[in-house]
Amino acid sequence: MSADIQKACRINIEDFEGPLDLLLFLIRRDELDVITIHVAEVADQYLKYIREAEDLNLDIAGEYLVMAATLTRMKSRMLLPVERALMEDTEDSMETLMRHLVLYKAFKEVASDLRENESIWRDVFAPPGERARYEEDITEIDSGQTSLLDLLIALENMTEKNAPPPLHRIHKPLLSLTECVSALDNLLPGNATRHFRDAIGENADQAIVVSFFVAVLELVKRGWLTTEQSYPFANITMKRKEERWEMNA
Amino acid sequence: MLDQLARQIEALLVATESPVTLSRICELTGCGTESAEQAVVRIEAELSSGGHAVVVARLAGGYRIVTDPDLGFIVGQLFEGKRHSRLSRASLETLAVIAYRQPATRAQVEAVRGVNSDSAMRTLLERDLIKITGRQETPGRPLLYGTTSRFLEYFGLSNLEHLPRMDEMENLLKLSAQDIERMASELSGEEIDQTIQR
Amino acid sequence: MLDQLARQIEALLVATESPVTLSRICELTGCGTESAEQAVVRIEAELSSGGHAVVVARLAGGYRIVTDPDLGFIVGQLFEGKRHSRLSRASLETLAVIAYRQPATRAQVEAVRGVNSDSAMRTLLERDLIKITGRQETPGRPLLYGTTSRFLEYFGLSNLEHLPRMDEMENLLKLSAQDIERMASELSGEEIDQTIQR
Repeated sequence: MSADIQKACRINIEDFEGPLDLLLFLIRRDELDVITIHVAEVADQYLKYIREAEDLNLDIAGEYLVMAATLTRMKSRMLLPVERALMEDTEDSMETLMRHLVLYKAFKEVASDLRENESIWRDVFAPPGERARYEEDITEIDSGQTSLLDLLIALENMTEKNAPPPLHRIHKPLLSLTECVSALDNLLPGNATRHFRDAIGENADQAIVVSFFVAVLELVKRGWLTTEQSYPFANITMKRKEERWEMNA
Repeated sequence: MLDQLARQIEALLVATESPVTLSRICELTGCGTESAEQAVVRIEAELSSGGHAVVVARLAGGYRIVTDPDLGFIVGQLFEGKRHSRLSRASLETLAVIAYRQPATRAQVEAVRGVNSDSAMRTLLERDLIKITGRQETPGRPLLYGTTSRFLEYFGLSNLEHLPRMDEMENLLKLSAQDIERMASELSGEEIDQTIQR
Repeated sequence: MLDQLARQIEALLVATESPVTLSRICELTGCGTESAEQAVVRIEAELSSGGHAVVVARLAGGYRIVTDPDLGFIVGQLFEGKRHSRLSRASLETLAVIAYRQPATRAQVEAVRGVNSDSAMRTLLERDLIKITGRQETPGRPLLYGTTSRFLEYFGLSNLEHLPRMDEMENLLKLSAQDIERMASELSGEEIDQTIQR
């Protein structure tokens, strides 16, 4: 491995925030000046680096490859004899790239200033405020306390799987009399006795309880079933009277 | 002039969200119970000799620094009239449906949200974030609701078209494509009408 | 020893939940702007001569009393686990572009940075450091983003003019405004084409 390759390998593509960041790094490393830099030089450096990264099977974001293509095109046009118009075009795009680099470099510097501010102000703590001590009960809302993002998140939450299903699905329909009677038919074999709540299940919801209760009343009316309740709200004991229940009869 | 230990404790008592116990103070500053107690006394003395607006309150087994109750007449005004609380989730959901569907009926809102939205809608009406815009010409002629200019102001929008579109929300909210599709169909008229007809 | 006006103002700066503007201080205490400013100076002097753990911070267009940064190592322990992580470099760069360019579109941010900035923008929205401010009246009507007052507080800035290197950046942005627009429209143009192809 040549010294150059070793140098290239030591830098990791993950450390860069994109092709501009990488370009700036290469320019600084080789002590070139952003303003007067020769595009062919940078292009070579950049392409070499990208090739190294590819050889290492690193995942290279598309932006890096677009930049590589741009640099290659600029370089080739400069080396080949081309028409004057094309030449000017290339000079223009080089100039634009350099301006872009200067701009990006400035923002990078600002970002690092902000990083400094962040590290100071992370160590600053404000008192929690004394609203709880003083707040009045009847109060109005103030602008800007809820952000648009809250609104969007609310929309998003409605689509989450844990969101309650629509109203019409929550209320299970009452079971039909026939359905309940046939279920009870199975639940009360022979002349066994059984508690109402046990028969339909402790966790049955209101709709189910009501449906079965109506069915029991119907069966009692027909004399096919007797019920006993020792005191109000106590469990109801059911006992089968008739062997065959023929609802349509 | 406060010494370093007293300064550290003062900082804790100012910044804390709930009273700090003596043992917590000792744990965080690495001092003993007695030194901590004495430091609190020094803080109190320094605050009072400087004529400061705060006092050390001994509450619920702990300490914290709060404004002197005799300044309540000034401090209370800070919190008068305005509530900085955010809208509840129910209100936000309701508002979101109305904003994107307007004009919308209560039934349409409830079809999307899947729950009764009476009280959320009342709150939004009271807070002037939604208004009645007319009646739908369908059986029962239900009331139609839309958002108000207060709504725009509240969310810092200059007009309704500035509400992010559904496709933009995908970028904003990391939603799966499936979620977006479902939401979009839920918010489009046909689906809601079908739900109601059922 | 603080006078009555300074005491009242100190109470406000301790009890508040967000920075209090000078005009609000005047409104609540009934004093003039100049007296209020002088009183704040007296508060600062008294706090410092007493060796107290707090300072007056000028943040987001107002004042509030906060703990001295040099005590962060002690106070931070109270909030362990609750503190946000530091912003990533991508987020900081994105935030810088939005702060100086605001209102800015996502395409403009990406044009300057040269990389996709979706997830950085999402983080910033989630952390309430940027917000949607409207739409740009250009084809596609992209959403516009700006910084929040939380942004100013987070970086300890009293207002947007106090952003680092303001003059330098303003000049630079003026010079490259055209470049940015061109690159941004290329970016959003590309995106649209891709979407259509799919």
